[in-house]
Formats: sequence, structure tokens, C-alpha cells
Amino acid sequence: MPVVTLTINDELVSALDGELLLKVIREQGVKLPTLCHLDGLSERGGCRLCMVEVEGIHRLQSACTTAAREGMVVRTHTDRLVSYRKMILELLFAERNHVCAVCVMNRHCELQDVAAKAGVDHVRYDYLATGLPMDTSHERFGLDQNRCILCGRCQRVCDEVEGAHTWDVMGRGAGSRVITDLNHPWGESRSCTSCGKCVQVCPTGALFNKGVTVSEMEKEPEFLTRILEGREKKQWSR
Amino acid sequence: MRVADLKTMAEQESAALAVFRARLLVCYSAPCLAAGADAVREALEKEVAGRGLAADVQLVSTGCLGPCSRGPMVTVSQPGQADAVYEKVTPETAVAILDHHASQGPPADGFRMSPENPFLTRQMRVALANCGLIDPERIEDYIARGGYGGLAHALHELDPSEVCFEIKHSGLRGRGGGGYPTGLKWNLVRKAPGAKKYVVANGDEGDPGAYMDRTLMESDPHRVLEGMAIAGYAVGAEQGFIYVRGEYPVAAQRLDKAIKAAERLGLLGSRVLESNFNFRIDIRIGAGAFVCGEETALMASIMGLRGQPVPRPPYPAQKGLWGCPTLINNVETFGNVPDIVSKGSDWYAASGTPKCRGTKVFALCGQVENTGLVEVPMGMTLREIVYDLGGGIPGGRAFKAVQTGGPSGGCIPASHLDTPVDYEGLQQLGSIMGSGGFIVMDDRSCMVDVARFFMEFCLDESCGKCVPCRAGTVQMHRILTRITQGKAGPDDLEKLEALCEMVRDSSLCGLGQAAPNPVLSTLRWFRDEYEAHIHEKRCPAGVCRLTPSEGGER
Amino acid sequence: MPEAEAPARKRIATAWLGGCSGCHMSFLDLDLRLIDLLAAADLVFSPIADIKAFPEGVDLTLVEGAVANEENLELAHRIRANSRIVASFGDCAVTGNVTSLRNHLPVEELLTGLYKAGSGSVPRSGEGAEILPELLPRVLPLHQVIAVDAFIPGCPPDPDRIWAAVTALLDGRPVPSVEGERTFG
Amino acid sequence: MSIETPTPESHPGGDPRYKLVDRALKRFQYRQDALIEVLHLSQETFGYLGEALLTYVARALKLPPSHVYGVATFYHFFTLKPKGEHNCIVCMGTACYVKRAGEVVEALEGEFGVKAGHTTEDGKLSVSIARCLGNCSLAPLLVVDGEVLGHETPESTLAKVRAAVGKEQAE
Repeated sequence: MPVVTLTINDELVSALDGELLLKVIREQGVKLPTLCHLDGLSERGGCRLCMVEVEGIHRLQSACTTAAREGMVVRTHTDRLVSYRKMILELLFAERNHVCAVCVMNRHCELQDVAAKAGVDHVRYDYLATGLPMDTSHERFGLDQNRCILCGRCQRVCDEVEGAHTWDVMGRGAGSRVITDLNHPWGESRSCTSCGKCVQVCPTGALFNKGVTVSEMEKEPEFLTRILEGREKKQWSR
Repeated sequence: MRVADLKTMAEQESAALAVFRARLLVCYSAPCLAAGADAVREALEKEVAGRGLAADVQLVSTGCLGPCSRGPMVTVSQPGQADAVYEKVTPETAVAILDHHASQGPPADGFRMSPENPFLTRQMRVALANCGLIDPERIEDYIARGGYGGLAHALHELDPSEVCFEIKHSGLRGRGGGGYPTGLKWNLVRKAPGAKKYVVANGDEGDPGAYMDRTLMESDPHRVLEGMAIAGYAVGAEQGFIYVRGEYPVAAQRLDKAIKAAERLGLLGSRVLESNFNFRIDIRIGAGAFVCGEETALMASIMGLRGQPVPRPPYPAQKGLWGCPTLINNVETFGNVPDIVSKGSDWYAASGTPKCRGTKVFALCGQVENTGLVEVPMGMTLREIVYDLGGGIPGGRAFKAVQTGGPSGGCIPASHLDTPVDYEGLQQLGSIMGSGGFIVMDDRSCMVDVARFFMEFCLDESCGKCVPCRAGTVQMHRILTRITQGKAGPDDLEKLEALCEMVRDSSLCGLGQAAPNPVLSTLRWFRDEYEAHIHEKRCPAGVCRLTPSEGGER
Repeated sequence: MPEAEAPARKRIATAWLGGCSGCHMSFLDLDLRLIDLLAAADLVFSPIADIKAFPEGVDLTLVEGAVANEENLELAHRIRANSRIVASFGDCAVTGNVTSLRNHLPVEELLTGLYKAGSGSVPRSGEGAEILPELLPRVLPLHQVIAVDAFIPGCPPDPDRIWAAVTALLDGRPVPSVEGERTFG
Repeated sequence: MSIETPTPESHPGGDPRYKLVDRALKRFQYRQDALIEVLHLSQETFGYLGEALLTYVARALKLPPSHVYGVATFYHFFTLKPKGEHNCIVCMGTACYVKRAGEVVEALEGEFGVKAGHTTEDGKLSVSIARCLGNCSLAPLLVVDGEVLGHETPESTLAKVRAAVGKEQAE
């Protein structure tokens, strides 16, 4: 792969041709928020938080799906981008029922963390108060649809890493919901191997271990890269 | 079939038609059927049989002729004479028409559409050239009018790069609304490396108020197939898919029949017209998702997945169906191709404007005297379309706006009626050409309510993959609903505009990016209506039921 | 913090709408800093002081709790009309938080389920209508009811966060935007 | 529910309609990307996509059940519940909307006590909304039991739907 030179926030940077912008940008020490992206999974481009301005391209591009090219001029933190990111996060908070004070992931939640970093201190949009169901039928794990941001990580890890494809998404638009099998209770799933990868990669309190209460649920951020790299290198100790 | 056979067939077919003293073409499309075209045809059949005229008079059920509000339509075609078009035909007047043309009875002028009617004279029909004039279920009818001549010419006279050049030189641009130069796209796919390539016709016409693709697929299916085959030859694809909107079962049936007929004659399938070119076309039926009009979502749907778009690049031309280079064009775009190839790109490029060559089909609807399908050269003004072809606003009411481009488009006010219609012209006004929906609104339409209607459409059709579109449309819709209910606060307008901009700039695909358009364009031209709702709790058009509430309840 | 010899003493207020009073508890946890605060400002209205009506001309009002009923709504409007700076104080005011967890239930169902059919000893249907303020159909964060100038998230905000916010606001500065102090919950 | 891979011979409950589904599966050579086509034909045969049917299709195409469910619920054409004996589709395309199709929907909802998109409790009538049926010159437009009706008003619609539903009751 040939090396290309591009400009990120006025600095010249070299990268491999076709390398994903997100990686190149983060290697520069520039912090770009992401929620649907997770190292080790396929890219989705759905949360739009990592969008950047690329000179000459009218639309904003999600850095996680855009390839680095020779001569690209990229900006990551213009006023517009900063304010859009904030709006998107507020939309997520308003969409479902993210009541941090009574959430198992309070203080360990990626959504909460990204929002705090983006400067969200209140939400300007109507809370939709959807009152979605919970599924605690699985013997070890629970699902709270109210905390789900539809990032698709559970679905991807289950399909791409575990190979079970228990998870998918039903419906569409604001009515989308993650499901197991034919929208059956998780505990009755025939395809689920109970491996728990989905729980580990879920950025919010939507998937959690049963038995934890407020603020008690902690996930291992490096979980996925650890097992994937371990598999690659045949090194399994932590 | 060889090229010579095609010519022979066309000649024989024309000769066979020439023996009829009169051909009565009964429009058998849905609006005419709903208006009683069935009874008209029955009456004519009975009369023709009763009078023993079967050898002199031919009855043909055709696809849509265009002036849909005036049905049932009957066109009489006689050798050596201009076609006579009759409107609002009843079984009784049908008999009078037959009397006049087949038995030299008195003229049935009262029901005849004036040959000078702008609806007939101001059109330039390329894609719709055969609509309403042929039996869409007979391939012979299409061939008699020169059908598959473009394909024959391309296969035997041109090499693929020359075909791409012709299309490029014609100036044809994507008729699905994007306006991307078609020849350029074809060349990209032609040059893209890949052993396997695909051609896709996008017939997932989802814009409410638009039905040109349906008409074309139902009334002249072979034209679309021929366009696709030419494209297949030009880009090096052997497989085509035509994605038909699920709401259009008749179109799918006709296309299916047409594909079989073309395969029987060797016009599709292996060794097309005895060349080395093989081309198969399969139909894929949509299942009710507007987002599938977006090309990457459409491809997902063809591959049996949820119709969710993926970020571009890579574009389908590089990486499309099953990872192979894929050419996607709208049905109407393909409808222009056969004539460009057979008549030459110069002929096509002679019409339209310098930037936008050729013609565009519009579905003229709403508060306008003549509703129906029209095909006009690019550059005709909105006023000409509304007042000359459309016959103006019924009931002497005032024109307020024309909505173009459906849920991705916008509303254009009276002050800009003299704008020539082309991609850039409409874009400058904050609307888009889109697939060709053209909805006229009079003073009884509330622009805020129209914006709310389109937002409801978009939130319903959002695929849910990206946050700005999935959650943003919901919030924009809530604000618009508050405004139309008289419950909006003073900061709501600002909040709405900010959301519109964010969703436009940040959404993953065209659906989300364009979803704010109806709001932004109405805010641009009709801001006073928004303000009247918010500050005076009043709907100027008298549409919204405003019930202002005290306090903070929402 | 203005010095004691500042020309005019600031008038501050705290109010308690639909919330658990935890934010006020945290406010009391300012401990000795409360003395500093009261040296510079008068507390002119608060659930921790016995003042019946919300006064006029308040410089800063901290509002705990979400807007859950008619009484909250009325007070919120009165606060806005009489305060120069209004701050949403704690998550219930900022987001609706726990108070708003009832929002997916219709009010009627809620009252029936809890009181009429429930085992509580609170007023049943009909009785007490005049002493119980009418519930709003949905609990709203304060800024969806009145304009709010500053936000102090937290459930409850810890005393340091409160102190930083209050001193800044009294000084005419914005609430310090420290990442770790923006989290809800 | 059996967990063996279905073969054309092992139709659940011996329901002969599965033969038609098998025919569709064969026609598409059990290709996974033909899922939508197979669902179309399955719904045509059964009227709706019930759980047993979805399971059957998933196994035949060797697809994860959640994927099949995800696809079936993504597209508005597919219905997972049986439809009413009669159905009335009101077009709410722009042309129809501008010509006040909303009032027609309200009238239907009021008269038959059913929200658009649902079926009456007695299973007699389904009312649904279409996103433009492409017959805009007939606006406002409805389809009652397959019959296209144009230029409707709330009154004319109610009369027609009453007649359609009432016919059944009289018989």
C-alpha cells in the first residue's frame, strides 16, 4: 500500500493509502468521539459522531468509513462539527430513557462519557419517554431496551466474532429495536451461546450482567481487542 | 433473431397495422380504468363485432396516455391522419367516435381534445413516446415503432466505449433526481476492474405524488429493458436487475411478460441479436421502503437484506452488488437511452438547456386543472407547466406554491414561477427536480402543514441506521406538530432550523440529508406562515386547528 | 465571591419542585461554606427557610426538581418572572430524571394504580382534589417550561460542584464547564 | 416445532401451502439473497408471515432467525399478523394529502374504532395508509378490497366501506 500525505487540522500527516481516517486521526492524538465504532468490528458509520469536514466534499464524512487519500484536507473540530456532535448526543439522550441516576452503567457508560466530553449539560429536545420493555429472561444477562442507542455492536460482535448471529435489529427508524432470534425472549434463544461478548461491547447499560445495581456494572473496554489480538498472536494471558 | 429479422418484423407489423381503417387505442391505465375505461372498451368491442368491423377496426388496450384527469381516454389512429384524442369517453360517446371514424358518421368533436391543446402540443415525448399508443403486452407493437433498433445499432455498429460516448455526448443526466451525468457513470462502470458487473434499473419510485416510472414500466416496458441491455453492453455486464416498487404489481407483471417475450425473440438472454453479448434481466420486487430508492439501500434490498444504506464512497460503480461494479440508473433514464442510441446523441442534445439536455417527465398533480403525466423539454418554465399544460388552478383560486422533488424537495412560491426547470434552477430555489413529482398548491394549502406532512413521511421511512435521521426527524416532526397545533414556543423555530441544518449535513444517506428540505424551503419562502402559527396562533390558510395551551404542557 | 463590603448584598433563593430534596441535602453539605455564602448574600426563599411566597428581585435561584404538577408549573413561572438568573439544580431539574420515570404511563392509570387500587393511605379519588395539585400529563425538565440560564447536573450534584457553580454565577461568570462535573447521575 | 432442517417433504403439520413456499425456494435455488422474494411469495400464500413460516424460511435458507425477522419487519409490505377480512387502504401521498385524505382516515378511524395500520377487534376490517399508490390524478384515492376508488370524501368512503363490511354480515 503506497503512503499518502494528507492534512489534518492544518498539520501534514502521512498515512497508508486507503487507511481509515479515524485511525489516522486518532494516531495524531486528536480525540474523535465514537459510539458505533469499535476496534475489531466492521464499520457502520451510524452514530455520525466521528464525522469530519473534508475539503472539496460537500457532505460531512464519517471518519470511521472514509479512506485516507493523497492530498486530503481534513478538519475534525470546527465549530459546526462541535455543535453537531452535541446535538446528536442530545438526540440520543432524548430518544430513549437514559436516566443515569438509576442506571447500572452510571459512571462507566460510554454515552455518558462522550456526552460529558462534548459539553452536553442539558438536552434541548423532548424526551420521548418510550417506556420500552426489559428482557431478563437470560440466566446471566439482562437487556434494557430503554438504554439502547442502536449502535449495532452487539449484532456485529455476535455475527462477526462469535458467529452465532443471535442479535439483529427489527423494525426501522425510531421503531428499531434489537432482538434475539425471532424476537423471542433472550433466555429462550437457541442460537445464543451465552458467551457474553455482546454485554462487554455494549456502550451503555442496555446489556448488563444480572445482579448488578446502580453504577455497579463495569465493562472491559479492551475486551474485544484483547481476545482478537490474542487469537491472532496465540497469546491468551491478560 | 438477427438484425435483419428485427427490421422485417417491424415492417411486417407496420404493414399489418396499415390495413385497419382505424385503430382505437383505449387507455387502460388505472386512472382511466377507475373512470370507466372497461365499459368503454366493452361497448366498442360489442359495436365492432356487431357491425362486422373486426377487419377494419382494431381495438387496442394501451398504457397511460398522460392526461389522467380527463379519462377515460381514447385515441383514434388512422392512416394518413393526425391522431384524434378523445377525453371523458363514455360507452355512448365511444359509439359516436366509432361511427365517425369507421363509418363516416358525424364528427364527435364535443369530446375531442383540441389538437391545439397545449397539453398535447407543448410536450416533447421521448421516454413516453409510446405510452398510450401501443399495447404494452405485445413486443411486436414496440418493434413496429422502431423498438430494439437502438440495441441492434449498439451491438453491431458501436463498441462499448462508443456507446458510453454517445450517452455522454447526449448530455443525459440521472432522471431519478440526482442529475449525475449518465455517460460519466457508465464510463466509470465500464472502466472499473471486475469480471462480473451488474446493471440495475431503479424502479422504486417512492416519492408520493410521482408516478412516471410506474407509467413507463406499465405502458412501455420494452423501452426500459432495451435501455438496460444497451447499458449492459456498454459497461460489460451480463446481468441486470429491475427493482420494481412493491406497490406496482401491474408494472412487475408487464415487465415479466416483456422479459419473456424478448428472450423468446433473442433480444435478451444468450447471444443477443446473434452477437456475442449475453444479457439476462431479473425482476426484484420492493417491499415497501422509501429508503430503497437510495442506491446503496436498493442494492442491500436486492441482496435480500434490510434496506439500509452504507456510506459512500465506495460508490456502486466501484463496489456494488456482491462487491462487483454496478451501474444503477433510474427507469426513466433508461427510457431515454434507446432513442439516444438509435437517433444519435446530437438529436437528443438539441433539446433542453445547455446544462440539462433532453426532456423530463413530470407528474402534474394537486390543485391544477389538468393532472397527469407530461414530458417537456428541460428549461420550460414552471409557469408554462402550471398554466399552459396544467391549465391553471381550478375554481379561480390563487396559486401558492409548487412542490417538486417529493419529501426530498421543496416548495417554490409564485414569485419564482418563471424559473426554467432544470436541476440547477430548482436547486437554487431550495428545491430539487427529484424524480419529477410536481404538486401544485393553491391558497388553501398551509405550508407548515405541508412541511409537517413530509417530515412525518421521512420519520416513517427513516431506516434507523444513523442517529441524525432516525432521531432528528422525530424531533423536527414534534416541533412542526407543535407549530401546527399552536403550542410552539418562541424558541422552537430556531431549534427547528438548527436541527434541519444538522440533519442535512450529518445524515448518512440522501434520505436524511434531504429530509429537512421541505422545511427549509418553506421557511425560506413562507416564513410568515410559520410566524403566524407561533406568535399569532393563527393558520393563514385555515388548515391547522390551533389550540393554544397555557403553561408548559406539550 | 463578592467581599462583604460589596455595594449591594445578593439575594439568592432555592426552590424545590418535583424531586427528592437530595439536592438540597447536598446544598446543606456545603457546611462551613454556607456561612461564607450567607455572609455575602441573603437567602430570601428556600424550603430550608420558612418563607411563604416567592419574593421579587432575586439575583439567583437554584431550582431543584422537575416540573411535575400544576403547583410546580406555577412556581416555575413565578421564579422566572422574579429572578435574574435561574439555574437548574440537579438532574431532576436538568433532565426530568427519576421524577420523569412515570412519563410512559398515562396519569389516570398511574393514580388509579397507586392510590385507588393501591394500598396506600393517601387521598382516594375525589377526596383531596383541592389539596393535591393536579399532575401534569408528563413530567418536564425545567428548561422546557421556562428559560433557564445555567445547568448544574448531578444526582445530586456534589457540594464542590454546587459551590463552584454558585460562586461563579454570583460573580457573573458562567458555570465552570469541567468535564468531570458535567455527567448526569 | 421440529428442529430438523426442513425438506420439501417435511411440511409443518402437512400444510399443503408449504409446497408453494418450497417451489419459490427451489426457483431461487435456496439462495440466501432471495429472502425478500421468498417472503413475498410466502405472504402471498399464507396472507401473513406467521412465526412457523418465518422459522421455516430461515431454516430452508440457512439464515439466522433474527436476520429473517429483521428483514420481515423492516419492509412495510410484510405483515406478521393476519389481516382483516376486508381491507381499506387510504392513499396518503402528497396529492391525496393536499386534497385532504387525512379527513378520510379520521372518518374511518372514528366510524370503525380502529387506528390506521390496525385491524378491528372482530377481525372484519383492516385500515391502512399507503405512501402514494401512484394514481395521483384520482386523489384522494382508496383501495377497498382491491377496488380502486378515486375522488373520495369522508362520506363517500364511509358509505363504501360500510357496504363492503356490511355485505358480509348480511350474508
